[in-house]
Amino acid sequence: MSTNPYIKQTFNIQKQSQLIRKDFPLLNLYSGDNQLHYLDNAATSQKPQQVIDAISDCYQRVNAPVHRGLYALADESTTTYEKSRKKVAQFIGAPQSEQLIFTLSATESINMVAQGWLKHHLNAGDKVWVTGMEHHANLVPWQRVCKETGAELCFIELTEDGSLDLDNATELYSEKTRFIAMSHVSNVLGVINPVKEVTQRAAQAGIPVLIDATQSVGHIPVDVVELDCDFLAFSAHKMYGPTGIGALYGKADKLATMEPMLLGGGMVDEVGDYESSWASLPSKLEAGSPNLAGAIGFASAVDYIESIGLQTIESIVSELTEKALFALSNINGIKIYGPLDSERREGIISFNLDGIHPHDIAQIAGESNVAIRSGHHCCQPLMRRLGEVATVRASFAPYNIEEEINALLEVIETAQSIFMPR
Amino acid sequence: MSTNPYIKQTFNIQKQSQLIRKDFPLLNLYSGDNQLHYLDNAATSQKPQQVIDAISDCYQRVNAPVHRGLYALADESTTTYEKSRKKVAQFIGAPQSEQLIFTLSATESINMVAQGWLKHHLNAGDKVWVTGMEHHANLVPWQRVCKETGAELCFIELTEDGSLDLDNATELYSEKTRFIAMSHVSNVLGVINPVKEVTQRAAQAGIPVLIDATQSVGHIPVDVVELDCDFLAFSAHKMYGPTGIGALYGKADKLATMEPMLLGGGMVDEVGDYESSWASLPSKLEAGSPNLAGAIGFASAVDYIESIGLQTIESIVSELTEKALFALSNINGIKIYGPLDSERREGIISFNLDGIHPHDIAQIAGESNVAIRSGHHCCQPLMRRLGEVATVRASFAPYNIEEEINALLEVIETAQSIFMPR
Amino acid sequence: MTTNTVYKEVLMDHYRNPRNFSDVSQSEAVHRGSNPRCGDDIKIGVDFDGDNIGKIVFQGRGCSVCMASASMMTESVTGASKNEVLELTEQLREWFDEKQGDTPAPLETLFALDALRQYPARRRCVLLAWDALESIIQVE
Amino acid sequence: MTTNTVYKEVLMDHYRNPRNFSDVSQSEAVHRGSNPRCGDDIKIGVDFDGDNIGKIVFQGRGCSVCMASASMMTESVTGASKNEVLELTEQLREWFDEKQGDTPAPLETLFALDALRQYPARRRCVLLAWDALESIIQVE
Ligand SMILES: Cc1ncc(COP(=O)(O)O)c(C=O)c1O
Ligand SMILES: Cc1ncc(COP(=O)(O)O)c(C=O)c1O
Repeated sequence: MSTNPYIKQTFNIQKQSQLIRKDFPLLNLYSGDNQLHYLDNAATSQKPQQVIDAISDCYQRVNAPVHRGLYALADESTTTYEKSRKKVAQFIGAPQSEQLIFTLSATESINMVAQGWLKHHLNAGDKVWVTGMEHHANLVPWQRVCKETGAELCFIELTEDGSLDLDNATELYSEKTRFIAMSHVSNVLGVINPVKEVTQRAAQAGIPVLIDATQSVGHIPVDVVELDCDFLAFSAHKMYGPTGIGALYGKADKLATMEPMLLGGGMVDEVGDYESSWASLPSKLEAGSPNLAGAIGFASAVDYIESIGLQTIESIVSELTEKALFALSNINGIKIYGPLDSERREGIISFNLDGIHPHDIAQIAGESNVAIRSGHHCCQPLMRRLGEVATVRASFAPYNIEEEINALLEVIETAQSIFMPR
Repeated sequence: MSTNPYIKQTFNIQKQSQLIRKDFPLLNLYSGDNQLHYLDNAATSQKPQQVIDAISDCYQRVNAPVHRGLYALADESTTTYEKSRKKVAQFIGAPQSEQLIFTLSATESINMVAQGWLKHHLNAGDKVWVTGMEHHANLVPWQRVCKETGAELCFIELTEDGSLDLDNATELYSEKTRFIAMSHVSNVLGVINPVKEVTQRAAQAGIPVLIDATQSVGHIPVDVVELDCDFLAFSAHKMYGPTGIGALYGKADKLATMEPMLLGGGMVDEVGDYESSWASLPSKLEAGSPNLAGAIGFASAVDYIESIGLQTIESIVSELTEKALFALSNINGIKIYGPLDSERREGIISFNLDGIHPHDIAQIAGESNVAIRSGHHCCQPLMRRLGEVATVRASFAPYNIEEEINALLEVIETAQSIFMPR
Repeated sequence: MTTNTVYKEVLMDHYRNPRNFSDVSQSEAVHRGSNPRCGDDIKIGVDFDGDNIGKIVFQGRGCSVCMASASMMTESVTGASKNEVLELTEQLREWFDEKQGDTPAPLETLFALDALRQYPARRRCVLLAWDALESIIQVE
Repeated sequence: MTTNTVYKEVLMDHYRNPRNFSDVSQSEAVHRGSNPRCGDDIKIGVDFDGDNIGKIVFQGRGCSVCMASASMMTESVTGASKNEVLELTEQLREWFDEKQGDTPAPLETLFALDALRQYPARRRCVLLAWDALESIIQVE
């Protein structure tokens, strides 16, 4: 990609981030002493002007009902919507566009699988496996479906360093197991889980696997064929796209046997007074007027990522992460969660400081325009396993620059000087 | 409202529409011979620059995770999100902001009530009533919940002129009835249903009523206290707002007893390994990262409507409708559906022409840049009752101007000259 | 109205005077094609002559495009072998999906469908009869 | 760091040396307040003296704001009547929700909470102890 403005061999990574940062208007609103150090990227990413423009352009040029009109504008909206689907589908390596369903969010995607697929394939005594590090979105829906069917929810526990303890999950591939749901990357630990290892053995045992890829798509390479997962869920807003749209990928046979969670217009074929039949995929799983601007924004986020290059994104974030990990691990009284090996983690770092409540650190950070997160990060079960009620979390994006690590370090120093004066 | 630029006594309605039309960039893209006559407003409305700008502004200035951060930007995003909720809630007269739940769409809102409330309140033999004119979104979810519980789905049929035949729905308020779901305004007939009459008698009988207000909110006054409905569903994109966001209003006791359809982050209180408890309203019913830009766009659509004035919108649309109805009813071989009395209808006109398939009319219209709709309009049960497989539908918005009615009439003339040469 | 109108004479002629439009109940093999979205609903009936289409008729109702396309189809495939029909169907799909390319229609008899390629929404109207015939052949 | 920091001396003093911080198991009435979102988890214990708060203690863990607010509360309400406490709680809520108004805190002892009003996200930290006490009084 020699035409890629973001990649020049002579540029060092710092300069690349600075170039990328220019695309993000919100970050450029603040300067000098007010500079915003946005390190809450695992919660939601900022949006480049390119994505914002694509959304405006949709409303200014393309907006019309999708799939239903016989005039030129409606053709354009339909074509653009389906092109967006294709773009997102290709980005994760889906063999067919129809395997990519636009949803409200990763949360909705997962609920659709729980209610529309797994519920109809579970019996009392069956087992559903999750891990001890799941986001509530990839846990609570399975709790409910297990309760409704009498199935048992089982946990892959964690090792000391926050990796999945697969060796001790002895029953994982047993005859009783009907489903495995796991995250690709933990939104707290940053650890990249060995998904492939699980899907391979699960496939031998005929067990479907859902991957919560909310923290991986757009950050590290994700290819559903390579991962060989049955379902994959993610959200646009964590990968520079708009709020309010997510996606569900599924293998063709799985989607075909899925009952739609939402019923209504667009997803039906024939509607009798008392009974109806469903349309073919992907329509069957997209009830209601499609989210045209959301889909266009989603696709333009993919375009944006591809224009920078996923590799560039990865190397910027991994350099930042390595530097931050190194600096943080030298702080007195700090505890960093998850493996320290930067090969096995993304740009998410959770930690705690002795004697200081995470809330107080985040507050002090906020007062210095350092946007970090404290809390359970929608991972209460993980917090229990870590023996904490909350952690502080800093997470990086390719628009972050090295001085923002320093800002974070200063915040920690301030917090320690307030709470742990010598 | 003397400062309202859209209202000047000296302006006639034509001039007002022309002024409003200036706010809609998509319509202004086309001019002269290419002018776009967008008469598919019942499918989705166009968006004013004000709404487009509000969405861009969100991403350029406000974007941050909602409800979860301790830094200034996260406070801003939270406050703005909740302000948007308040704005939309007030617009429909909801007593409390918490009674307004942001959803994916009207479709999702209705499904949430079917799966989360009605399903838990129905037994075999109970009756659920709908009408013969419902959109699939307000029918298919009830079909499923009836099938799941063994309840019976009953239909309020239509009179000759397309009004609800309430007199002959003798069992409507019977002891067996557990729920009534009906549209405020039909998206095919344009008829405004006597919702108040139904809710009053239903209240006496203790029967909850859901109103599908997708075609009424933003078009005619809707006040949930005045209507005294238990649930009300609508979508932003039909009222000049963004795609991909809708709303559900509910009475406090109803929402309190509703099981969430979607489970995940944000809607929980405590999450155990095997069981979880829910947060309070409105969070309980909004799983996942909130759709910040959608909510802001939704609220700005309300702002826009209020800046023009609902009354102005109503009078423009009703004048256009009256004129169109008059002109259309003089055409040979036309059949217009729904009551002709313009007091009882909104700006939606469905019709058929002898010997010409609706598809052919819409196609010919499309070739002349007249955007109208042909098909069943997601109302197959209504089509059966009308004895048609499809109709042509033209629907007006306040940015439509009188000459667009003429364009429609010309299209009809062309179609007749092609298909019914003398 | 643009000159690109789909309502060319040939198409209108097929619509007004559909070829091979008659009762399918006497046919060897029958398949129904319907599109609830617009109410198109037709039946195709075929009598085979060995591996070839001996006689083909259709019946039903739909928009002009659907009816004309079915009529044109019956003219195009009479006498053709099953494989030829399957191939032609595939070619027609590809040609239609090309939207505005210069490729001529796979058969001269189908040329009147050209203007429709701009309208992806009409795909199903054009292909309904063809899909139904394909189903008949695939089942055989 | 801005001068607007919430970590003023008074607050930090209450955090480091919480007043009336002791075992609640001996109290007449006890209520737990918890905020799973940040892990704050405290218990308030009250002994009434007729209609008044005779003795009030608290126990648990939380962020500095939560702990300091609980400590300040115990100082503010000791000796007050139930009604006075309910009123004060309401005033405190209103004052907090005003964000940046000039209104002083309803009690001087609470003035150290002023800077927190800019941070609606801290509302629950500030009010957790007060909500728990309100529940005790309302149940009584
Ligand atoms: C009367 C009515 N109800 C429900 C809907 C569904 O709305 P949405 O597709 O935005 O969910 C529509 C529009 O499609 C409608 O016209
Ligand atoms: C790992 C993980 N899974 C699921 C989700 C849920 O995503 P959303 O809130 O966009 O539905 C998130 C983010 O909140 C996440 O980090």
